Amino acid sequence: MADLYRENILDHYRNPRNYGTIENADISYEDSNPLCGDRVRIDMRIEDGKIAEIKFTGRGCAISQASASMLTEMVEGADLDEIRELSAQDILDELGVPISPARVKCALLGLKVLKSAAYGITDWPEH
Amino acid sequence: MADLYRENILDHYRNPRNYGTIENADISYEDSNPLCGDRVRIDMRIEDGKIAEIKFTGRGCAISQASASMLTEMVEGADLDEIRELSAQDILDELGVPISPARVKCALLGLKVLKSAAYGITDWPEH
Amino acid sequence: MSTHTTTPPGTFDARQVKQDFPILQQTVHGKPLTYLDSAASSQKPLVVIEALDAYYRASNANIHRGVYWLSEHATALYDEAREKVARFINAPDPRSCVFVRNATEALNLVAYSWGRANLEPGDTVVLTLLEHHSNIVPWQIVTAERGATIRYVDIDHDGRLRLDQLDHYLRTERVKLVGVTHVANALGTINPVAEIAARAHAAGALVLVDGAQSVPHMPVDVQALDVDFLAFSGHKMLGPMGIGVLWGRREILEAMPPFLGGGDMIREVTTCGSTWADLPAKFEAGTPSVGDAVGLGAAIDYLTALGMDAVRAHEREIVAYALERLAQVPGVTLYGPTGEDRAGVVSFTLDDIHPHDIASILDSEGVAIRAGHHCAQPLMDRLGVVATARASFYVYNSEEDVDRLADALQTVRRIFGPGA
Amino acid sequence: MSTHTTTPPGTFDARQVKQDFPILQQTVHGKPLTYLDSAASSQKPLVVIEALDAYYRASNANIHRGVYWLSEHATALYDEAREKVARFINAPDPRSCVFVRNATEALNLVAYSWGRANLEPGDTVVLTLLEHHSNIVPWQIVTAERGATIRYVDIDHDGRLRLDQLDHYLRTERVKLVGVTHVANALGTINPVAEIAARAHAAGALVLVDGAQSVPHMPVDVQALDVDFLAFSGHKMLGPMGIGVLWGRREILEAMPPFLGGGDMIREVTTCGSTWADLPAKFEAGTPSVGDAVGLGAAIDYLTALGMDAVRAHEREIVAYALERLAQVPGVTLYGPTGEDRAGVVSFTLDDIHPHDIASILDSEGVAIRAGHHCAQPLMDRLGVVATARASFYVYNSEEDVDRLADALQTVRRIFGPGA
Ligand SMILES: Cc1ncc(COP(=O)(O)O)c(C=O)c1O
Ligand SMILES: Cc1ncc(COP(=O)(O)O)c(C=O)c1O
Repeated sequence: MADLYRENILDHYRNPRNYGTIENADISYEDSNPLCGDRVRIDMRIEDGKIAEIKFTGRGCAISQASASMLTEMVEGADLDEIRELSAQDILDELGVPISPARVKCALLGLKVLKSAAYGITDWPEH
Repeated sequence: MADLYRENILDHYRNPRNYGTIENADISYEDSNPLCGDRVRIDMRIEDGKIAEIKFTGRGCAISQASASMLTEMVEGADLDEIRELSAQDILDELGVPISPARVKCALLGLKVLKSAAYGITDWPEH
Repeated sequence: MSTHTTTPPGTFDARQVKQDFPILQQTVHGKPLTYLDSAASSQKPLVVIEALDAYYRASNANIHRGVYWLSEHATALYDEAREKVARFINAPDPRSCVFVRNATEALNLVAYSWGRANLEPGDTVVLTLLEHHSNIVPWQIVTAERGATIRYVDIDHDGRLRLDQLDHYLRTERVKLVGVTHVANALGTINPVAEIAARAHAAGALVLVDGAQSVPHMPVDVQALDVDFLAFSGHKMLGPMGIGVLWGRREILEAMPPFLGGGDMIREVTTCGSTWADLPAKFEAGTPSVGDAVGLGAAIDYLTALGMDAVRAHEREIVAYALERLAQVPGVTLYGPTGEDRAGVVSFTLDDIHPHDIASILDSEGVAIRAGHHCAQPLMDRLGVVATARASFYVYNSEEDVDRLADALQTVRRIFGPGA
Repeated sequence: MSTHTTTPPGTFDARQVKQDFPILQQTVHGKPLTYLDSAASSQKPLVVIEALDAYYRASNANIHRGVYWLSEHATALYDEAREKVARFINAPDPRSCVFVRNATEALNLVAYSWGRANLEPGDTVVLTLLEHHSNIVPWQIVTAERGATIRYVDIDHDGRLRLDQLDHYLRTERVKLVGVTHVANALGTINPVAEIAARAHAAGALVLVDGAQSVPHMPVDVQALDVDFLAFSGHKMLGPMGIGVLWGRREILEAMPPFLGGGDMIREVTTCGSTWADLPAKFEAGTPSVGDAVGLGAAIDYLTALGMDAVRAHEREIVAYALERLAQVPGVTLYGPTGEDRAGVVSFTLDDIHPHDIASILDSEGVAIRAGHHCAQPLMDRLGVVATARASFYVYNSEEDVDRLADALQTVRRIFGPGA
């Protein structure tokens, strides 16, 4: 059995949290990993510098979509500044399974989109 | 001791036969092997389709100069048509020592010049 | 090489062949390795590994011009490898076989050297939607620079080229070159290259064949095909990485300007300019990969001993078996043609599970396949998919490997749940 | 690697090092092989041969994008080799180390990609008369195409560059790039690259260093030298043939268009056009020579264990000894400088005996040297010779080898007779 596909991840993949778009969102950003076609879009509503609402849509592999789903739960209600602190390791820890090098970009696509949305940093998060 | 440098070859190199140029030659041709800078020029006086006189000048390694010298002796007085028959092997036989692949072009430069002079064939003689 | 005594003449036993490949004796994640990614790169038999090893232990030197024994020896080995290549593709003259790094460099060489010297504004280069990026991107670069146009021949429902479109372009545009892959790496389609060449030549166009997926897998004869250029990679045909071949018609290669400049490709260099060496040196600037060429020669010997007809027959059988077995896995969609014109490549999807997820789970079962766009994004766009999973076969794969693939796909379905 | 217990720290015993090189244990024509042609290509220690062997036996696969174990493993090995390269030349970022076939391809990459995008009519590229053809011919091709001019910095009597000429060109022309070899392969001159870079930068020109003869033989630090590009070959530094490196400043490489087009160098390909991948992939189209890169990594480990300062010290000693011994052979003329700025290369002539004759006779004594123009015809023209004989040294050469060379030269004189 593939360790990678723990029930937790498959659950987020099958039942993504915060899935959808926000009309009149304060921030929207979309990006893709052209190597495998994974795509994630994040919409946010900001109140007092905090993420009042966050939604995502996307398509792609289970890892990319599950990690985007987990990420929205992690940052909902958080201060926008806290996103700067969020590291690749935080996401990898949340996924809770070893991610092989070839799949790391799948796992980090959501974070990349979030950081781009919040700060315009378009590099891949270091890990 | 290097087999290649038999007394015969060194003798032709030190005392080249038919060395020099022919004023008002009927045919003159010069070519070089740019890889090593060997250079041979052949002048011929033709009478009744025969090589009445042949002279060469040149510079370069002992193999190229000795083989050119030997060649002039081989063809002096010969019918111009006979030069067409002359093969790379004839020269290599005349040299009488094994010529390694990297030195073959040195050994054949004279023949190449002679064939170019007589027929305008500018390819390297096959062997 | 192992002896193949129990199999009828002209065929071989893939399980015995596999014994010649040290890497395939490994286990991965505790499972036996089932290597199904030979279209990306093949594994190497012991004879090739040993040829490389022996080269560096006993024969290594820079070639050409060295007048000492070791250099002459290395030069002779390099020339011998070139002769083996020429015989393998029935090239009339070894000097027209240029050693390069890989098929990609060979295709770029044609685009840069022939293309930049011959394409004029208003000219057309015809490619196909089955091309690998290596036969697209260089032409995009060069046609943009020269003001020429690229046309892409579309495919039909089965993944076969629409030759009517080719005819249309040949009739209505000033086509200077048709570039076509002999075998499509993403679909396995074997294209009718001889037919395409005949039509292109009738219209005055040259034909460049990307043989990266054909030369390793079937007899390829440049004279019978009557094409103008053939490009392929050693690493996909049991040889080492780092060596590939561009064959071209001698008179065309001779008329082309050089590509890379440097040592050994010149006749004479002065501060005022340079003149070029004869073929093949003109296109082989710098120190070549002599050891890798020698390894490629050993690979060709190995393939020749198996017999290229037998290699093709083996792959025909195994792909037929694979298509049958995979069709039995619920949720599998297969791509590409299903006739005689199908090589040993099977692209598929499974429900709407992303191919990367498929490949990751297969990996945990020891089954190595490729997932992605296979460097054929225009084809993926045309098929309306982002990616596919792809299993590809070679001389060391047997039906057992196909069974392992099919079983592992059932595991994927179990993990993702039916209708996932 | 053998242990070097009897030599003081920071130095090594070349006779012990030689034990690590299987090829050097051979005899040639019944004589022990005395290999003095490392400037053309070096021999390989067992650890490098074994690294190649192990790669193909246990780790081979196409890299990038493969999500199965073998491919990830090969990718990790390839990346690790790149990191070793970066550390070896003190590059700030491994991504700016592009793997190519050899120095020649690296130099062509700069000429084709940077040169074609940046040279305008009226611009000047400054080279030197010490350059190898690989750093001349590509610039002749590209400057002719762009309407730019090449200027060659001359040498003085000792074979040192005339920096006053460099200054003159920098002052009076629109110099966009200065291309200079770090060590002259035909003369052994070590050029003051840091000084040249400072002057070139002050005038707004970039600096391309041909490190083919320096990186293998001395510590080279791209940050200390403050240059913009560095090109070198693996096969001259104990690594396999088929792998070389172009290092470039990241921002310059990023601004450059790609060179070869194909797989792995793209971000996205459509029938309408393509976008490029990030560094280093942008410049590494097609399947790279992963095995050869791994072999280069092993070579770097070997050199690092010896210590590059010790390598340089060893060569300084041996070249001093060689210059002394050869000067004692009547009729020998030595070329090149004789100071601290002299690397382990000795070009010479003997009376008016053609260098090919010298090399052939030396070969029969088991001594392998190079004879010819050393791919530096403009320099030979400048020196007024057609060719020279050249002995070059590396970590496995000891004074014993120099003695054999000197003795064999006496044999040459005996055969040709005094004053021949
Ligand atoms: C100074 C210099 N530059 C470039 C080269 C070319 O190296 P390669 O043939 O490995 O591309 C050489 C090797 O002969 C050289 O000595
Ligand atoms: C059809 C086709 N052409 C070209 C290539 C490029 O081959 P290489 O990466 O060896 O240059 C490939 C390999 O992926 C291929 O399948």
